[in-house]
Amino acid sequence: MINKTVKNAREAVADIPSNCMLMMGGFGLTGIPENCISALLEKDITGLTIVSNNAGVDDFGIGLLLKKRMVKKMISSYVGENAEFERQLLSGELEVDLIPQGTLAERVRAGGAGIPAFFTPAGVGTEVAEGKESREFDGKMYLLESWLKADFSIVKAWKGDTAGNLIFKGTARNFNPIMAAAGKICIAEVEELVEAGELDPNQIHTPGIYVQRIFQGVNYEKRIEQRTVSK
Amino acid sequence: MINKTVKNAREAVADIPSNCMLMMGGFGLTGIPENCISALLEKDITGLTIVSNNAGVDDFGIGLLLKKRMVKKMISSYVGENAEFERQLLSGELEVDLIPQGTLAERVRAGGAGIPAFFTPAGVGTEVAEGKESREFDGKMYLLESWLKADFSIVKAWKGDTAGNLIFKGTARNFNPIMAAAGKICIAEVEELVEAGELDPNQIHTPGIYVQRIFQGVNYEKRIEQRTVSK
Amino acid sequence: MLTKDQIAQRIAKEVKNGQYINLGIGIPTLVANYIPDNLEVVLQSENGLLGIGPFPTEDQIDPDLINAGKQTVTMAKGSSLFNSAESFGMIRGGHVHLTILGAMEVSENGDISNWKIPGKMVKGMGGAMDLVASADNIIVAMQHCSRSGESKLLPECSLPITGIRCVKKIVTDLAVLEISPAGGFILKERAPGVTVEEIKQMTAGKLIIEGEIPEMIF
Amino acid sequence: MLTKDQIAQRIAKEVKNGQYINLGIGIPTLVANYIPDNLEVVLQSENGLLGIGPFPTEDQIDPDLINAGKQTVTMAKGSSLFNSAESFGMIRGGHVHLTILGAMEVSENGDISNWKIPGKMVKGMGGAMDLVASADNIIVAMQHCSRSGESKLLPECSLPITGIRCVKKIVTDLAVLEISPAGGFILKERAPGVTVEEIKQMTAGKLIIEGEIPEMIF
Repeated sequence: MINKTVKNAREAVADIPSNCMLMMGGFGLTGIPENCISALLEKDITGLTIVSNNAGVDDFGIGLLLKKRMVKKMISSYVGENAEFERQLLSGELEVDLIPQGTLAERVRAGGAGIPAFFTPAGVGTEVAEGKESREFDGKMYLLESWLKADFSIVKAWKGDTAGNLIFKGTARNFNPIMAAAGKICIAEVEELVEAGELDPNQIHTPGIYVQRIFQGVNYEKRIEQRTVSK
Repeated sequence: MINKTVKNAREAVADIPSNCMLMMGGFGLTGIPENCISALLEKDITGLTIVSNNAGVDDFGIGLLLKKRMVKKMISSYVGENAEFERQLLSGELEVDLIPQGTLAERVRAGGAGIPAFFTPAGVGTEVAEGKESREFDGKMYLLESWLKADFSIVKAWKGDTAGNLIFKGTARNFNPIMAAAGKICIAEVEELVEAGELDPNQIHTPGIYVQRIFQGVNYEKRIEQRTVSK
Repeated sequence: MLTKDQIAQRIAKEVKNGQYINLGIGIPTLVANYIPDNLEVVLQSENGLLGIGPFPTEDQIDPDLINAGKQTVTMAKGSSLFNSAESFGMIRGGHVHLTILGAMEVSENGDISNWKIPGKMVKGMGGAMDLVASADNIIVAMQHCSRSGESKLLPECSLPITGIRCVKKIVTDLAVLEISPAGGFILKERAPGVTVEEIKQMTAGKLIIEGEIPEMIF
Repeated sequence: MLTKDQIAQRIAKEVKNGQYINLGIGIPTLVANYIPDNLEVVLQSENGLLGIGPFPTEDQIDPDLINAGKQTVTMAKGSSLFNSAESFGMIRGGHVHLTILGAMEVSENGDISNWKIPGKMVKGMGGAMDLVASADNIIVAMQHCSRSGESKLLPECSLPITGIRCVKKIVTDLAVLEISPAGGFILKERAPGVTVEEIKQMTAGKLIIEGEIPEMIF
């Protein structure tokens, strides 16, 4: 199989231009592409639209891109832990499109799977339903929602191989596999990169067909938002 | 977690009544629930509607249920290797609903995932489109297709645990995971049943939430339809 | 009046053996502490885990294993991991039997508001809209009144809605109430020491009182 | 006139490095034998395998590992396994670059018929309708004429359609042809020893001949 390895994050994100649409995996700070976020920070681009369940915190994750004013719009389900985000939003510098988490996940999944639209019950009777087609099936109301696709999707996996196959760990999986499939170009950073053939085909979470570039990341911080321990 | 183990196939299918809707995993003869098919054959029921990609062969798989006239209707994508099937169909004893394989898979997936309808490009301009709503998205035409659900889904896995978690092997996975989620009651037969906690949570293909009954099957024949070897 | 822990404890009595349950942030998270040991239930976390275990000890902490409230967790025996689309497929598909979540307001026809206050920073609905639109059984854990003493059980929600006609039962610091299919809060139980009259005063929506209202038993 | 193997061999020249390819049953399956060793491509089987390897030796046979034609196969290095919904998600989502399949008829606007003959037992469309509705590049491998000598390249398909306006290129025993976006079969190459005049006679649909038509090179 063709070798999809690139040298590092800088090479992986080199051609990401201003004003494009990015998807970034992760839930909270878990499973976020730390290396690619750092590499994006070094680039002189702005006007990004980012699809990500959350928006990071002030000094980590997508919060860093916000602080550098690289982001025009966030498409997320929950953005609550970020003061700079709040400031930019209230000042009108930043747009935000808030989407129910399951609808966000399904829209991304639909983007990767070639389903342009689908019906879902989430948001019926709420402001999320405004302007959307609704329809009854078996006595229950549903909203028509459309697919989400991106120019680039950037995901973080635990293990990967040179053919682009990915295995995630724990709840760091979250949006990563569905976003991998929904980006025209998918960039995957992994903690451990092995040769094609070393991963069990039966255990692959994301088949390599979805991944265009892969590299082994360095220095993962894996910051914890809510360190909670048993007493 | 609650123990979902039943003794054997006979106990697992005991309450399956006449005239209900069944889903059965498998592609060709690979990954079919051999034990449950045998147990169904012992039951005095008729009028079944079976959702399965194929209809088995004359003397194996779903073909055995057809031969015993237990089946009223097949919902499948390809039914080509079965002379008795052909006879019953031509004589009007059997109904068949032929569905593009990807649409069948997505309708089953939608049934399990609470999506009542979705748009897909398969079948546009063909007789499959007759009577269906069509709509253009980004310059391409799509058909509206609805979810498929069943009273019982019967699947076959490689390994399973008492909590109902399943791991499949090779291409015996096929329709099994999506059907597991689309049955009101899912019965899983597995080659190896272990205690909850023995399977790696990261490697589960079908989470136990979808499975209501599980047992370790016996005497798997795993018949091969097209034994093809390298010269 | 019940403490938050007592609300959680009372809700735990609603849990049935074999259920798959999604617990929201706040009081609902506390419910896990009161589920009787003889019940085998599975807790779902919508970020991709079935079978949430106890919080980890210091040396068990894994940053790659968190719940939907972003707290570090462990995995129970027999758990499984999956992606966000599969997780919400589970929820939407009705496989999760019970959802317990907090609310700012509930209306007498079962509408719930819990995601947005006009004029305040909007953080987003997270998975709440999917959960309330999907689960067959939804129990709300909340204070009966706001800090300023106003009833949160209303004829109609005043805040933006999260979901319509979805709440089945409410456990507050004052009472256990069910939503009548015809509309109205059916008073089922009183908190210890709280009178029916007090509950009446604190409930702005239609309150249905049939027969003697027993005190809660824990 | 080309043999079936030669048709497969000619089609193999269309394959580009790094492509993900779905090969249908019949002649398309043979294409795998002619893909140059210096090209790294991945073959997809819609029953849930990326990276089809060679047919197994007797002792490698695994009944749990078959292709969409139900033949026993092996896995190539770096392959992956998945369920049928994921597999067709891959196909519909445009991730498979090239689909090669057989046909009973192709029309001059790129419609294809390959699943049903009225009056004969209908076996079903399998994955063909999904494949032709999804792939950006679809190449048809077929005989130019039926056994009774009638052209299978038509103004309009006479048989029930599998997909509309989807075929990009056709390789027959007589010629290589492309579908013109405006309609019509653009003759690109002749089989060795076959004249343009012969192809003209065997093509019922509009045939577009521009300049010299070279013979195929293998």
